[in-house]
Amino acid sequence: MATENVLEISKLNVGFATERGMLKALRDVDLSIPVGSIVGVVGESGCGKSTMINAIIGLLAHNARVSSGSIVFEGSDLLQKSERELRDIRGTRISMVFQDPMVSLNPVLSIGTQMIDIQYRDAISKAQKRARSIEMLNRVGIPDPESRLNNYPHQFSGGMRQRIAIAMALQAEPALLIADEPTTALDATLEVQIIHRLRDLQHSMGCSILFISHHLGVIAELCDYVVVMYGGEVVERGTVRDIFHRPAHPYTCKLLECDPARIVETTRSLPTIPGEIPDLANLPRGCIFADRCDRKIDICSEVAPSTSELAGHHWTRCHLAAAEPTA
Amino acid sequence: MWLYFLKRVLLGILIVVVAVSLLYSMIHMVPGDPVKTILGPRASPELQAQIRDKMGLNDPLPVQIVKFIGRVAQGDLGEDVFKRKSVNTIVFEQLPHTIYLVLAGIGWAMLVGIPLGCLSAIYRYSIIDRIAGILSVSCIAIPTFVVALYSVLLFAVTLKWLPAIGAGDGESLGSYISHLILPAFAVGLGWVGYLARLVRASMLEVMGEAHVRTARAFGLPERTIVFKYVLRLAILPTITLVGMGIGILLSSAVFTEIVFARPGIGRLIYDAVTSRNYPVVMGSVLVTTVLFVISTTIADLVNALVDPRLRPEK
Amino acid sequence: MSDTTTRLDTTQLPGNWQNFRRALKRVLREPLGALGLTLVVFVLVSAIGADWFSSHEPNKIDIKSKLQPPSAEHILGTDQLGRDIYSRVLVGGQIALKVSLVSIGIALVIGLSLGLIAGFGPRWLDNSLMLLFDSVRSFPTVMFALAVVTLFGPSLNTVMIVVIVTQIPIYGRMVRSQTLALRDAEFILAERALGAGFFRIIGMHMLPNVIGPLLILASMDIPFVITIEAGLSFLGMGVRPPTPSWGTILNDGYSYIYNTPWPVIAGGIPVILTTLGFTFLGESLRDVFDPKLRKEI
Amino acid sequence: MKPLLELKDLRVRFRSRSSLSALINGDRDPFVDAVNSVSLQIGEGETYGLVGESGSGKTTLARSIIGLVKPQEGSIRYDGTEIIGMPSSQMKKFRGIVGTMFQDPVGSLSPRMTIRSLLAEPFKIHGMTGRDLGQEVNRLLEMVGLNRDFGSRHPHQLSGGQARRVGVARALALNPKLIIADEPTAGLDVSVQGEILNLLDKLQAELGISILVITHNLNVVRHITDRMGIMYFGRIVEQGPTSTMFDQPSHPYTLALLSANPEPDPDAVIDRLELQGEVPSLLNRPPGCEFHPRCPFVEDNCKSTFPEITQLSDDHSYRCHHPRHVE
Repeated sequence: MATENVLEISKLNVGFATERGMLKALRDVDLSIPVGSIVGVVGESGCGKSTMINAIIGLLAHNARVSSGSIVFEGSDLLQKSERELRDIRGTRISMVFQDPMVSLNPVLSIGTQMIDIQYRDAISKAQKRARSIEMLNRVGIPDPESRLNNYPHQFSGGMRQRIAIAMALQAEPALLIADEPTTALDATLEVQIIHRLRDLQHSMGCSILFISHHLGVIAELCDYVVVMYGGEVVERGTVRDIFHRPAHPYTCKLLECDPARIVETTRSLPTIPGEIPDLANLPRGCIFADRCDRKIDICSEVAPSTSELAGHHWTRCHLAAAEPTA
Repeated sequence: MWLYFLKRVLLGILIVVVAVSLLYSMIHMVPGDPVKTILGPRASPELQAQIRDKMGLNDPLPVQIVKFIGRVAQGDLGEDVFKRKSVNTIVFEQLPHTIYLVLAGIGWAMLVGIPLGCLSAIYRYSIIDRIAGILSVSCIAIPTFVVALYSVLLFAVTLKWLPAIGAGDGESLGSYISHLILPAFAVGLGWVGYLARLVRASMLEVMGEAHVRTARAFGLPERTIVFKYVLRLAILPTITLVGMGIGILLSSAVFTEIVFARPGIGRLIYDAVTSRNYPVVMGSVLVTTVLFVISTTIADLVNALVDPRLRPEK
Repeated sequence: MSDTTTRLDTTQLPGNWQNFRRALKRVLREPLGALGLTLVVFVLVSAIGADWFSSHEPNKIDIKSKLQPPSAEHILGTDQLGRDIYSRVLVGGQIALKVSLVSIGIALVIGLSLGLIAGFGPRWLDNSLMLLFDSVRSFPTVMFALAVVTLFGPSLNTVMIVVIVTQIPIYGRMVRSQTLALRDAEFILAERALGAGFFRIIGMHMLPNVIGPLLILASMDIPFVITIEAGLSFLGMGVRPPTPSWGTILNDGYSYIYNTPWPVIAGGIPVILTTLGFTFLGESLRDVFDPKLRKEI
Repeated sequence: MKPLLELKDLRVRFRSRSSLSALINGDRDPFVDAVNSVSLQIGEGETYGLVGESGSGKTTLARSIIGLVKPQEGSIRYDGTEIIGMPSSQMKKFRGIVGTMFQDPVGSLSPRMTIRSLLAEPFKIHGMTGRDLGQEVNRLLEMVGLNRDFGSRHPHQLSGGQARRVGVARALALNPKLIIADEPTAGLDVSVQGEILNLLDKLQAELGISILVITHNLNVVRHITDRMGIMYFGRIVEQGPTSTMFDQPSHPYTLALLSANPEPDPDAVIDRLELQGEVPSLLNRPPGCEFHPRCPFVEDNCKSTFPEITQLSDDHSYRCHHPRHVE
């Protein structure tokens, strides 16, 4: 392991105390983000993407319990840090871009106020902070940034707001940017604009990005590494080529198969994954995907598989892979 | 911006006009002769004729309403037919006492209620929140006149700390203020509860919104988040409620002024009702209605100043 | 977990028996809700059974035993005419509840219809109804009541008319805003696209979603109306003597406040308990049904 | 092929500001055109895909067909009968023979009704209470592959995919000949998306219905539609057979949309036509061709002259001065 990781999650377990008992939202999650890389997370609703992000930035809901594991960021475990220490990391070393640009900015404060407020730690004059904000807006492609700084969020379009959110997130030159479905709410032509802008900025600033999306095309185009999640587990992770060209976990294979964009010949009968995610408060004994898996063997519904490494940087959590490793 | 202001003020004026017309039409809904209703059955026929003529009751109703509104717009509320005194003089003599009472009441309610609500929201579901919740709901539940009666009983009759009756000797400010304390306490108490509950509820609502998560994700200090990012939004419904509150406190003032035998517009109306002095009743109801409309209008305008989303684009 | 979209959550509102029982359970789990419910049941029972529970004829004058403190004979003492305050309080409660339930009921029906008309009708009708509502609301309630009393004379009916007139705009406005929010909801469009007519949409799809919040609002108005009745009676503008009302008991007591505190205390406590009960119950009902206040996962 | 539905020069206008503020601002035309001179035909048994980004007018167009929105001019003919200006009793009947599906799978079901009563609604509305409703409802549940137990549930107790199935069942209850589906796969995971599309396809094959699909998802359109139209700013800028449109697009906007669709393959080389800026507001209609401010191939005449429809072949037409297929 030569590469240095900016973030490394290992054996993370998070549950939610609910009326129906403990809801095991994340189980033994492993993930690493090499310095300067873009890691994509894919998975369908209920796979635990949001919980994982919240665990990283320390903003889990009140009824969440982290039972074990570690989240090592730049050499120290975030789970061991106090609320104060975490706050010092948020917005400086780790920042975030959220899904819905229409609601993620404060509606009654001007863009300028919000951009200057988040620089509260820096001992520079307000004029300097303002200048820095203008420069940042310029870099994300907001025309006429100087005067638009006085505008309020509702005066911008959705695409513009997402650019502003990116500008705010990158202003402090963080080591890690977490982007939670940043383009889902946008139209296709804007999505392309934002993704390109994000990649250019990442190149010039040299930060790492954790990019969450359910859009396989975007993941393939933007990311270096991909993490596939299902029902609160990381079922497979590897380089983007591993995942798209040599998927090992049956779920990954199915997910790729289902994407109509990957089906070259036009067909009227699209593949599906029958069944549903099991109840996370009442987990099955064996593999989490066993119910819906068409390559299930006897052991699958008895024993939960452990993670096995297939090749460098390519892991999967499946009995099949452990039995017959593919090179 | 100015267009919104203009629209809102015009709406306020329109509301007053409709309200006055409704009030005026009510006289005609009474079965029988309105003059007899106003003066009572024992008034002399000459007086009746005189009043009918003076009030223009011989015109058709819409004409009467237009004439009446015209007079009111010029600031003429009519004449007290018994005392032969202008209603304006009578009402505006009493009005300041009520306004001081209402402002003192809503003032202390805001000073206590808003921080209490913030505290509840910040420490939600804690013991502080629970106690504050019980206190505020209890404050809301106890009617003003019962508060007034009990505070007379406790502070004036039993403990003899504060004066119970009147508005002071009219000479010293200190005496006026000491006479204001109990009435203001009585009218404001329920509003402590209202404001605390509303501030808590709207703060909790705003705290659940996505942009607060953004602020947290940028590591802003909790103080900045609560007082700048949350309160600025959560205060908007409170401003509206305070605007309404001033009008509702005018109602409560009636009870308070009677229990404490204070001068004021509430007492004036009460006395006018018991002596069936209709012009004075009409004049005072009208003035209080206008006050109500003015306070809600101001609240809306303040809201527009605080909330950029309400400002129309250029 | 967090990517659920916020949509109007009306499914949590009371509507069927199952939901009702679940709601009742949740109300009872909160100490204040349980207290509120107990008080409300207590007040309702004592008002309904006032005739059985009372120990004396409420209007029977007995000057010899006037202004007595509480005793075994007179649980809450007697007033200046020697009438038994306990019996008068019971009958007064009956009147207070009757006034509030009847007038709120009537105001609800009218407010609901006007609100639906405003929300569904043409723009000009909506605008004029709103203007009317705003105008009526701009009368301070008690001032308006006094003006009505001068015209119609003090009576229980006058109190009810005042309550009805002043409450209609509040319910009407709420129904209207709910209706406007629902009018463009996709499920309403879907019903229209199926060919459903105006009345079917209003009756089957709008009403069930509007009525829940409205009933909660109305239940929180009961203490307010009780206060208005007691207040006007206190001013001598409501219930005519000798009929007992909490307001008149307080007024009588106030005249003798320097002689004895008991009538004021005895007349005030039922008002406080009733309003507390209804307010606690209403608050906890709203907490149970208001999804905005229950954000934890 | 005989057209089942035929739209001709359809125009839908909305009031953009109240008459009072229009008067104050001296605005003589306080209306905007949400749909502008749209003509299209859908044949019997055909699937037509209407593609466009948010605000392009596609949803308004769909709603105007069933009379939820009143068109300003033009004609809508169903089976030869004019729909616009139909008396309301006939409109009610027409709504019975056109099945409609709305975007939000759960939100388009009346929240307080059970699934059973929701499915009985179409029969009750059209006075068909004579037949055995219970049996009809069971038939519908079976048709869309839902267990009978679902009948007693409420909409919020269903997953998106299940609720969508109920929507399909409701749309098909009265044996329609035409189905209008607005974003039938919005908000659904890829694995479920296929199920719904396959269901629609199966039913179409069995019942011979025509389908109008409104979507922004090009991948879906490619597989399930016979013909498609691209909408921009209230107009159809290009329409034709789906395969032709994907292979030889004429309009620059079609080209941009197609290339803005990221491929789920990390090694894909995409010759991308990236658009600048965003869709202008309907309040500021650009002169000439509405697409010219964003068009990479803009020339002088685009800014002044509005392009008329050019018929490339029998069923392929576009609105552009400088179409791309020529190169």
